[in-house]
Amino acid sequence: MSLALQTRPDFPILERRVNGRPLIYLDSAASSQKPRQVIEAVKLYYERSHANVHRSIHTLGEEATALLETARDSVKEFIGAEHREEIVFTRGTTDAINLVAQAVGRAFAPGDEVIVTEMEHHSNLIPWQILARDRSVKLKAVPIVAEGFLDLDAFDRLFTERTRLVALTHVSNVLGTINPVGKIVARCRRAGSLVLVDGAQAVPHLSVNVARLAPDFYVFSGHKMLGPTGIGVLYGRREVLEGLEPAWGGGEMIKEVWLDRAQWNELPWRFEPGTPPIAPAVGLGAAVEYLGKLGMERVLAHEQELTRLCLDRLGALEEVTLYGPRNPEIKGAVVAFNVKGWHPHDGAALLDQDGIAVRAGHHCAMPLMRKLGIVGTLRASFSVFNTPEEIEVLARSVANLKFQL
Amino acid sequence: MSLALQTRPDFPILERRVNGRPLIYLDSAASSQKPRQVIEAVKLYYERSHANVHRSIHTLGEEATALLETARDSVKEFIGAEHREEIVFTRGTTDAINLVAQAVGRAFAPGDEVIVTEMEHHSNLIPWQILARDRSVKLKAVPIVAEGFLDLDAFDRLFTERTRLVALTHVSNVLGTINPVGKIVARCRRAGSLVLVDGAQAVPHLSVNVARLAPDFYVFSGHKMLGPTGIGVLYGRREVLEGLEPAWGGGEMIKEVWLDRAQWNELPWRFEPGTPPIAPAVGLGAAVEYLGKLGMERVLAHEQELTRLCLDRLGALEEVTLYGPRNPEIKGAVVAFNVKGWHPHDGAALLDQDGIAVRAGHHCAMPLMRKLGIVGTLRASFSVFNTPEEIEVLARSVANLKFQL
Amino acid sequence: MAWNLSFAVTGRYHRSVLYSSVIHERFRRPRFRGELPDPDAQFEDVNPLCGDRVRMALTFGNGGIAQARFLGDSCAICTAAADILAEMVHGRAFSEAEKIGVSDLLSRLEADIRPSRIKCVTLPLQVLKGALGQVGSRT
Amino acid sequence: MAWNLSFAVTGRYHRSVLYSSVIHERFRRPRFRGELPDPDAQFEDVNPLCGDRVRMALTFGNGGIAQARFLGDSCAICTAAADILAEMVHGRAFSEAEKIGVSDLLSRLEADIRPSRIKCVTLPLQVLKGALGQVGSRT
Ligand SMILES: Cc1ncc(COP(=O)(O)O)c(C=O)c1O
Ligand SMILES: Cc1ncc(COP(=O)(O)O)c(C=O)c1O
Repeated sequence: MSLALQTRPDFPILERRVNGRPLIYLDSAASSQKPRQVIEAVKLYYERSHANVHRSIHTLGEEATALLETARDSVKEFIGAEHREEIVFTRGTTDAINLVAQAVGRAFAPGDEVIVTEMEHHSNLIPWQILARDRSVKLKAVPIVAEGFLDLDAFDRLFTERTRLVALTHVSNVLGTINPVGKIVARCRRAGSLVLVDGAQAVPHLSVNVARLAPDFYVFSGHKMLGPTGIGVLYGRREVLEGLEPAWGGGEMIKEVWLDRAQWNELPWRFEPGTPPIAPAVGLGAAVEYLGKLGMERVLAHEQELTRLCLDRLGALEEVTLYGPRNPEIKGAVVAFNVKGWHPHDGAALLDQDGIAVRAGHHCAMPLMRKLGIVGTLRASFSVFNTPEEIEVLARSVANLKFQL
Repeated sequence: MSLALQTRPDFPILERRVNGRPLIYLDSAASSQKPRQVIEAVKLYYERSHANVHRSIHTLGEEATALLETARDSVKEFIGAEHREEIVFTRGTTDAINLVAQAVGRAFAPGDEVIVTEMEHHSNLIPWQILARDRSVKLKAVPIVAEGFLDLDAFDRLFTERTRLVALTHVSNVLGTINPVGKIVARCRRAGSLVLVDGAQAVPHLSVNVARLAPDFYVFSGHKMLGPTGIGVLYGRREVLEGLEPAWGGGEMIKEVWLDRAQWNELPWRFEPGTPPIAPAVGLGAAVEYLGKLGMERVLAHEQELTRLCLDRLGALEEVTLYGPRNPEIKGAVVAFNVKGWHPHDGAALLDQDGIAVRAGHHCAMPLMRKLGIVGTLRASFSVFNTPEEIEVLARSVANLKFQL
Repeated sequence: MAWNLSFAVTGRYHRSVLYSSVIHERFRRPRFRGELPDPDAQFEDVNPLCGDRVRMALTFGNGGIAQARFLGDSCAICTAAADILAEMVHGRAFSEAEKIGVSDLLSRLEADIRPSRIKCVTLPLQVLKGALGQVGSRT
Repeated sequence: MAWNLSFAVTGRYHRSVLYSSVIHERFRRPRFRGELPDPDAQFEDVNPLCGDRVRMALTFGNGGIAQARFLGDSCAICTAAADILAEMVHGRAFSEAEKIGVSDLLSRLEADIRPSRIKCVTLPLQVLKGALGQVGSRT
């Protein structure tokens, strides 16, 4: 059975109609929909086991704690981390990057350098700009070339003795480019620089193994991988996290507290101040189980097929411009495009009339838009439940746009 | 009809049995249970309307945005804020305090002073310790006297020209003391100091009106007020937020971005980097509606009655020591106590055998414990669904502890 | 001001309402788009939701606005709103121009604008007010 | 190491299992609690979950631990674990003391310890290892 046929009944939202048409949701890269299994896990958690975690002696508190920590174990398995201490729950990718920028950045000196790329999401750019502002750190960006690949020679030239950290996305949320993260991590390791990989678009699509990839930090969001909103993950290599002073404080993350000082708690809790997003974490655990059961190889193959079909169909339309690599095998599950004569917002509004949800705009990547010389694009992105038929409807609707000019 | 009778059917978790006994949940101050209305709101959100917010042109995105922003309006109404721009969604109280400490603290100079109190939760202490560490700011604490009141004369003496910010709790999570926040805010305003009020224990229990109270910042958590985990609120006075540079960056919080700089978005989004915890916010909206319908005056009266009964019953036991004010009218819905011969953890474990969930330990207030000369306490805390009968069972179980010595 | 939730319940729209013929017409053939050489005031701003940029340029005369032009690579709604707004203030007294509100623009657009797009209407208005704010310094 | 979820499904416990008679007895009448004047090694640490503090003091002799005593204002489980542990190492060779693991302690405690309390058992062990870590510097 095709993956879509198997999974569609799990997604209640697919029963919705939009403007009288069946919903065709092609915006999973912005935020994915949730299977029943995830929604139920959150609901059951509240109905049966909720209490605050970690300091409770009572039964509910113990259950809630076990559920939270089991979710951590599931995430650890899913991304192939070696130790549960390496999995820090955050609110999302953005939150995780800020955490790293502020904790790691404390030790940076004026003139130290951070390297990002021209294709970063604002979330992997602004935290470093803020660090640059606050600590006189120098920020450099690796340019992109051709269809949207990193210029690795330029990267080599940008890299200096002062390079303390490299922050780059695993998969571009606009171009879909899958960056050669392994190579870059190895390069950074040799040169003694830290490296943070933004996996927000990778984890939902690829089989990621952080132990093999071996970055210092790997971050992603639950809501883009069939999980709830309000939860994300910072994977940090244990040796690195162990040496890191927290930048944010509160309950949970301490061992002992005096009025004027405190001793930090063990990993991973040292980096989780305050009551954690318990229910979202439980839901993320369920999402990870769901994806694990499907098998990420199957997910990848399915989404590649949809991407290939979408590139084919839209590429065949004269009025359409495509962005990013044309080969779905080196591409995430996103297709960015523009339609001649239409501002992306108007295009999206018109497609919505046909029940089709696509993203429009700069996709939180304004520097990339500027580089491409455009204000924005339309973007279709795919998940486990999307079908080839939906892509055909998209292509027909896009083709029809010219008649509305 | 009593508030408890009215509300109990709304809380699915009350059907649970613990160790064969009906659950008696007396740990709402750590985290409250959720009514069906909140659980359903989260579920329906995922089943019908989920998408990413703010940048979506499609129907689901618009619905999700409207639901999120409507939740903001509900919170604004609930706490009597004047402007919706003043309501910033955070992950919780801790997150909100870190946000303020880092954003406001950027402008502090070495030698500037921050005043906290001896009764603060670690969440309203460690972020200021971190600020003190990072910016050589001086941290002072207002001592407590008698049954657990702030020493206001000492506060006056601690206050100097270098005092830039005062951070104090509205209601103590251990003693229950309701602090004279209005007076302290007025004092700070006159002297030109900022003031942050930690309302985590106040908003679930009292009718709070921030426009009348007029602090610069007021923070609280959704999960303690019948709402979901993973959501909290930073109320900031508009004039203050307007002048504040964000300390954390990402998507959503920007207007325009270049590789080397960015222009911030309008309030409140300027302080909400990344995809927000949408479903938790929608759930918080439902919680606030639920509390609003009950009426906070009724909630207060009900919880005061339970507090009074609990103080009476436990106070009558020779082996019990009570902490904090004895008058429920100047006290939150918490009763902290110890039982002679029992470490609090053992007491809690034994009460759990009777189906009773109470908290045990230092309640994230180690400096207060040290001041009281104890390692911890037991703590019973109350919510809308608790009954006088439950308090009687608690008192009987506590009385029975001595037979287990 | 509360957030408009009116549509969130049904989520139903008709294609006919999406873009009125006014929007369509003004987007395809704007009458007041263009440069204004040597303007007395000009202002530009950005829509934080999409990064679209709109600029409005004015010349003054007779205690009012002599000419108005806009520039901007923006969506249909924003372009139409800017074009209509430029027309509305062109040759008008300052006092009249200052009184123009969102509702005036909305009624001229003859379309239900969904909350997600309302910024596309208010941006040109905001830019106009910015330009008018320079009146004091000029006259 | 994975988190123990075994109980989370039923959440059922019997009062009888909560505190074994060993825990009860050791908590009420600990045999190895007290000061040890002039110890050869001592170490203390804190349970991050509750702030409970345990100290272990040792004297050495004959290539092993001559005496062991603990101090700490802690809960029944932690006190009992510390007391049993002190007894287990008292008069033993370093090599034997170093081999003691959580499972040894748990079986001596004769009770199912719930995950939320496991730290109460491991803390004394951790403190002992800390004290033993000072052996090298002393001998
Ligand atoms: C007074 C007070 N402040 C702050 C907090 C921290 O709240 P949260 O853990 O939701 O961030 C709590 C509760 O734990 C509290 O009682
Ligand atoms: C590549 C990339 N990085 C970071 C983010 C930010 O994730 P979040 O908004 O969940 O923090 C996104 C998605 O918006 C993304 O696509």
